Amino acid sequence: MSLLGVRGLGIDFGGITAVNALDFDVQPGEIVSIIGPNGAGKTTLFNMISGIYKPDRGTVTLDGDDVTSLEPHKLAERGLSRTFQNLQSFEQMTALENVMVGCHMSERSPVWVDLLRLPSSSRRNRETQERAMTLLKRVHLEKAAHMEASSLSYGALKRIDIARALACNPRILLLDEPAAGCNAVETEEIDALIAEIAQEGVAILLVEHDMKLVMKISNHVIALNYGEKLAEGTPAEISRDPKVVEAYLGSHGGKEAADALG
Amino acid sequence: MSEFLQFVFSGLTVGAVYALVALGFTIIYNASSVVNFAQGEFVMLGGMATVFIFDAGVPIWGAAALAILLTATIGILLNKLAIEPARGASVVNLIIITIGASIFLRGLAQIVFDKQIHRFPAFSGDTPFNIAGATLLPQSIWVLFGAAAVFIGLYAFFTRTLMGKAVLATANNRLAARLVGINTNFIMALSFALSAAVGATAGVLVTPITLTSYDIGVMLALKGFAAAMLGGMGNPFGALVGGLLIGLIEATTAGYLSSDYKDAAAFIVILLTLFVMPQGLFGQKSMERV
Amino acid sequence: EVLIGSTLAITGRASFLGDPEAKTLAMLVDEINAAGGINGEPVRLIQYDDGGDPNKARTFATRLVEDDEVVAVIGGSTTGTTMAMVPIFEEAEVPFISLAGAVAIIDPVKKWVFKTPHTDRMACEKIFTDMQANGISKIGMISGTGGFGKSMRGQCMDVAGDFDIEIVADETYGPSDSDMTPQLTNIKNTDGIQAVVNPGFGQGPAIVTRNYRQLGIDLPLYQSHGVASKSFIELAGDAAEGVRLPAAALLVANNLAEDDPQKPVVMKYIEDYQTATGEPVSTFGGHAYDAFKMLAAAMETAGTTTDSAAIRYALENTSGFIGTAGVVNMSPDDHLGLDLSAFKMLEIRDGDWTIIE
Amino acid sequence: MLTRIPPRVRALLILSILILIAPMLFPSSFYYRIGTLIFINSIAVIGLVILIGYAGQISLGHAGFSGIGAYACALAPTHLGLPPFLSLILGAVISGLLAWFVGRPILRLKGHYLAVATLGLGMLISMVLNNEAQFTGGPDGMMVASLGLTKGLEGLFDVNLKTSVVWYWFAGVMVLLGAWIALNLYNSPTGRVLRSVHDSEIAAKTVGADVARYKLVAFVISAVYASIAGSMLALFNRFITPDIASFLHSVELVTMTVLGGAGSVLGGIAGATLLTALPQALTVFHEYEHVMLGLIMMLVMIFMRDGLLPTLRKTLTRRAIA
Amino acid sequence: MLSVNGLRTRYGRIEVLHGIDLEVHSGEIVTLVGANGAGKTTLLRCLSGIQPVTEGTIHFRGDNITTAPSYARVKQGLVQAPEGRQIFTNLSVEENLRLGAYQYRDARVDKDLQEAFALFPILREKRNLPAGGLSGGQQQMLAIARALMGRPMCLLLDEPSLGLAPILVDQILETVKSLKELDVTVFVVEQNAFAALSIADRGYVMETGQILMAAPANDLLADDRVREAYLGV
Ligand SMILES: Nc1ncnc2c1ncn2[C@@H]1O[C@H](COP(=O)(O)OP(=O)(O)OP(=O)(O)O)[C@@H](O)[C@H]1O
Ligand SMILES: Nc1ncnc2c1ncn2[C@@H]1O[C@H](COP(=O)(O)OP(=O)(O)OP(=O)(O)O)[C@@H](O)[C@H]1O
Ligand SMILES: [Mg+2]
Ligand SMILES: [Mg+2]
Repeated sequence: MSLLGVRGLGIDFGGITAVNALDFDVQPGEIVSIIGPNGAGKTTLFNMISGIYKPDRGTVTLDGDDVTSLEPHKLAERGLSRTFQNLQSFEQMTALENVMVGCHMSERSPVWVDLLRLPSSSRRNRETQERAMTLLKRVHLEKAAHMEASSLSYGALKRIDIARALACNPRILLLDEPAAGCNAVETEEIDALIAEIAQEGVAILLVEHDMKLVMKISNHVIALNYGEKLAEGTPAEISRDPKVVEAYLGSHGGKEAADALG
Repeated sequence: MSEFLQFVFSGLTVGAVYALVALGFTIIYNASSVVNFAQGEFVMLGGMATVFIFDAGVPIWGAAALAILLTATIGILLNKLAIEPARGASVVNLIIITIGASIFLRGLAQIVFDKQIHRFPAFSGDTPFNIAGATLLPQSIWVLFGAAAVFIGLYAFFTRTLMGKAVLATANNRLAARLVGINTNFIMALSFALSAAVGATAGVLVTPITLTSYDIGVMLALKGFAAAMLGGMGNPFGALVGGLLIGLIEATTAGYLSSDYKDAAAFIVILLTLFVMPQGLFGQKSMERV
Repeated sequence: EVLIGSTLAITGRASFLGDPEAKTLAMLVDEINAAGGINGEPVRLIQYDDGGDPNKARTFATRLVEDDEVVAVIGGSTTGTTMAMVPIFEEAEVPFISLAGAVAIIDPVKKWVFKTPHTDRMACEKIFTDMQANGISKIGMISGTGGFGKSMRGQCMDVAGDFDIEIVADETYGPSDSDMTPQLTNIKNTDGIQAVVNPGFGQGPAIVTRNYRQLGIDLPLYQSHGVASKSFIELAGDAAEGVRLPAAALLVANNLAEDDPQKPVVMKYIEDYQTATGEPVSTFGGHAYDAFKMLAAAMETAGTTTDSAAIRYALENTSGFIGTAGVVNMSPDDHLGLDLSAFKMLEIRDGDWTIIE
Repeated sequence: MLTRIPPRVRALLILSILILIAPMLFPSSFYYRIGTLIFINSIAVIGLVILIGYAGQISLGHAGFSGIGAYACALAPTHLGLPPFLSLILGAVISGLLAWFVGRPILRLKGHYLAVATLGLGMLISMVLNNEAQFTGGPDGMMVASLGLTKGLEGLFDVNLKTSVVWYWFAGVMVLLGAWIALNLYNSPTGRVLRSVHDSEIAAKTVGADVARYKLVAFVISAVYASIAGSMLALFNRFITPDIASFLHSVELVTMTVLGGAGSVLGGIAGATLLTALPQALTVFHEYEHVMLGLIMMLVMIFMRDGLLPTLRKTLTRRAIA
Repeated sequence: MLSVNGLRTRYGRIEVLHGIDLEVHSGEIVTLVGANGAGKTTLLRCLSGIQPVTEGTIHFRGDNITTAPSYARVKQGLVQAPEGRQIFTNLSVEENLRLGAYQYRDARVDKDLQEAFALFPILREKRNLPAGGLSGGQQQMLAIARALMGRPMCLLLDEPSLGLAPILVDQILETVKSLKELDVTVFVVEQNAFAALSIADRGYVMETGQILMAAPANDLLADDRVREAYLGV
């Protein structure tokens, strides 16, 4: 049984089909990349899997349980966590607090405990803070810990987003263009981070237009076009697939992909 | 039957007043996402200024025109002196500023004018039309036409002109508006002037029916706001429908159920509507993707 | 220096009460100081604007007592503000003359509390007396939901039975409503109605009157003493013709008989007020006039401007005082001292008040 | 030295010191009343700091909950024979329950739509209070039983105490309590979720927070605060009118909250202090009173964007650094 | 065309640009590279008048525009496609584009609109839909197309390739090159430094609010420090 299973998933917006009849599986520790032209439906797919959109057709399963259209917070409790293409930072909170909110599931307690600040509440607070700090270090942002998110640059916010998602202790992590806005060197750091996370057994579903990154770390690549599966296979297979090259990679992307594969 | 018709006439008259206020809200909201709580004061200023200019011997049309001009100027000043300096402040801050402005304008009006209740003669006399046993005052027809005219004007402005689009763009994303070369300060001044003028026009039209005094603005702003939200904030058509609907609900509740709870009926309908349609009847869902 | 306090609804919904009241007090203080003050001491008036808000009124009442340390207080334009302040003056033992309408202010009697306007109960009685004389027994009522209208409605319901009057339609309207035709349509369609009463103040009664004519209802319309100012006639326009209401002599000063003891008093007040403010008088300013004059008289009688107990005692024993509301004779169980005779039944004819008896 | 203490404790310390030393500056016992009113308003405002400042949900109807609290204290002692203090609790429970029941559908709304819905809720409560005159005395209001604080203390110490003095200390303690709870919340797991909802509901959901529930929690807590403030006002004034539940009072509370600095408890208290004391100070302007009030509100919001206190704090720390 | 001298700016108390000197000549493509948080976006905000300058000057076509309002700069031909796309989410795609040409009311607007649609056919398909419904990359196309509608003399691009599919990155670079033929000057900030430098005439390297290097693009591509820090090779 796969960790994440997607069967026949589809959704329409005002009569236009954004995603249609999609099937795929993700196993623990696996990195699966979704690529495809702009508007192919990648983000929409993420939004359906993570419960933000209700799909019109099909099912999503986690460990074989049907979790289609479950509220996002319920999915988070089952170990599904994500980042956003359009940043959703908590702007008026510090970088550290952003990540601490990510630890919510491990620190929550009855409201009255927090209102009265019972010792257990303070203790959890301290633990969370330490954990959040460790995560910030992992994305090289410990210096920005006490800065308000609204005063951070785009690249820094992207990394906070990742740290926050990691704070949920996910079993499966959905990353929507994590390297967008990062230069080659910064992308390499992210690439190492993702590989490391996968190593720990977390399944990763990745949307990214940076072919160097995708081809280097994915176990498996799915290419979408107009909401439907165009091709599926290993990075090498995909990067050679003429349909993918024509619709998506182009000459430049093809070259990058080839470079990455060595 | 004639009594039902009478309730409808009453509802339309009152509703048109609310609709005019709501339309005034729409303009500033569309330019800045701010609900201008001083909108009721614009209506008051229109009415009160007309009263005093008229009493000074100016013919009613001249008085009305001067009053509208005066109110528009105050609108521009409000923008220039209070809204523009607060650029970049959050929407809540701006709302508090407009509440401060409404207190300020009311205070000023009670000094410059007075605290008495006033009216001036209806434009076409007070002899009611008798329609199927129900009566309707000529001034009510003026108000209805006024609301319709303002609605059509605004609708055309926002859907047909690039300037209208620029107003919407300014509210939607001020930064982007500046980057495409829109003079957002001018757009704001324009919308405040326009909104104040619409408010003052409302004041001129309704004063013969509702009477006016320095503090009528509070209640009008409240009802107009409710009407605008029921219709869907930002949509002129929504403002028109919302206003008329609230007027009709109040009149029929007062007529058929209980006059004590007619305001309550209006708010219950608003609440239930919003539960089903969180964007109001004709409101646009704001498009933000993640 | 004699410190007299006042807190009135100078702004807000009841400002058309508080505004003339405040102006009257200011005028009287100037006048009395020009004439050498009370018992030779100059008077200083400390005036606050409570906007008709009971919580604010209570704060100002405390401020007058504890911070300003006034010797007596005039004020409370509305029943709500008055009732909120009563406990403070009772506790601090400061004489307090209210300018609000409800009978509840002085019934039951409170030791330190007085009032000058006729009660709403008296207004109902006066109206019903007139109806009875005209053979009216089934009436409709349309009342404002503000404090004044609500309280008077209750009093009218209470006393209607005494006059064999049955209230067969009972409608209300909100303080800022602008169209009452639905309510009036219902009254119009009620069988057997012979007259309509409208307790309320502000713009409401003017609109009711206009809607009444718009609907072509040709039954007698009775307004309350809450509309007793010239502006009502202006606002209601032609529709006001034939409207009846109970009011104080002040409104019809010119029509009073030459030997009426009230005539010189009200004529002087009218003239003074109009010179001082340039505005026409209303009965509301008259309430303040009565309160101040009565207080000054009490201080003179008591021979003190500081001993509140003595002043209170003198106030309570006011007798034969001639004010704008009528002749006042107070007693330990009547802190108003007016009777029905002080009210005149007026009708609006040709845009002016006329006395009908 | 002060900077070593955690901000939460520091805020409480500052507040306690202010409450303690303020009476030394009072020229007359009247100022105890103003102090008490400031505290009572502060309590309602702290609730709104949690709702508006932390969670970013606006309400233009909280005066309605104050009305419930006030009338619970007015009605329960006579009709149910409940002692005044229990009536206060009863009011808080009713307000909390009402908020709980209506909160779910209402809080699905956003921004101005939420504002109008809460406004409607407040209006409905105030209309009931106005119209059901047989219970509430209608617009003219009704008397309220005494809480018996003064009597109780006099019995204990055998002294003659002024009501407003006793109330000053009682309300002062209540404010400290209210502030303590709100400050506890700020940096707690729950508080953090509320503050994150302020910025992005979707992101808060994806980290596992049941956003609808947390918004409801904030709404209920703030309703309870408002209700307690209403009860206290009724018991303090011993007289109550439906004005307490009016739309204008709701707006006043929100204004206090924002003016002082919506996100901070001390800011909220500063806002309550300003707007409660200002009308008293402005009486010297007579007819210009309202003009001045409006002007001051506008100026504060224009020049102190983050609200009174946060701006002052920023200026001070800048001074300290320079 | 564009010259910046000793430019400084701050967010609150923190200075983020510490005296930038920079020159863009007419008809050039100039690129600016730098790490996250270096201040690239901030510099562009200053150039467009969104961010006030605390010290230094900006000259555009000989005029000192340091304090000119944004709309005046657009009128003079200095147009930006900003970071984070900043489209009008509630307006339709076509309305977005037409607002890009807000200064102009002539027939060329319609022609430009057709050209924009030709450049990004997907935008034609979605012309009547609210722009907020577009995918990330589609929004990026819209932002660039909208800037082109403003008939720039000098185009400022903040990470134009962000979120675009590789095939479109090629296309954007081609477009930028073709702009040069139309005599449009381009100043582009890009994280994809390799691609950007390969089409640029000159390049600047920025680090923590300062210009570190300025050189012809080819020299930068060959520079070891640049290769290591930004190209990752
Ligand atoms: N809420 C919505 N309303 C209308 N259309 C939508 C909505 N969400 C997505 N779409 C449409 O669905 C299609 C897929 O969008 P999606 O964001 O999933 O693309 P994507 O593959 O993530 O693209 P990109 O790589 O540019 O981010 C697009 O054409 C988009 O316009
Ligand atoms: N609104 C703000 N308030 C305070 N500081 C800010 C603000 N915006 C940016 N900064 C700071 O200014 C510096 C420069 O940011 P800027 O966005 O210009 O960087 P950038 O070079 O564009 O980075 P990126 O490649 O990540 O987009 C950063 O240190 C950032 O934290
Ligand atoms: Mg996407
Ligand atoms: Mg940037």
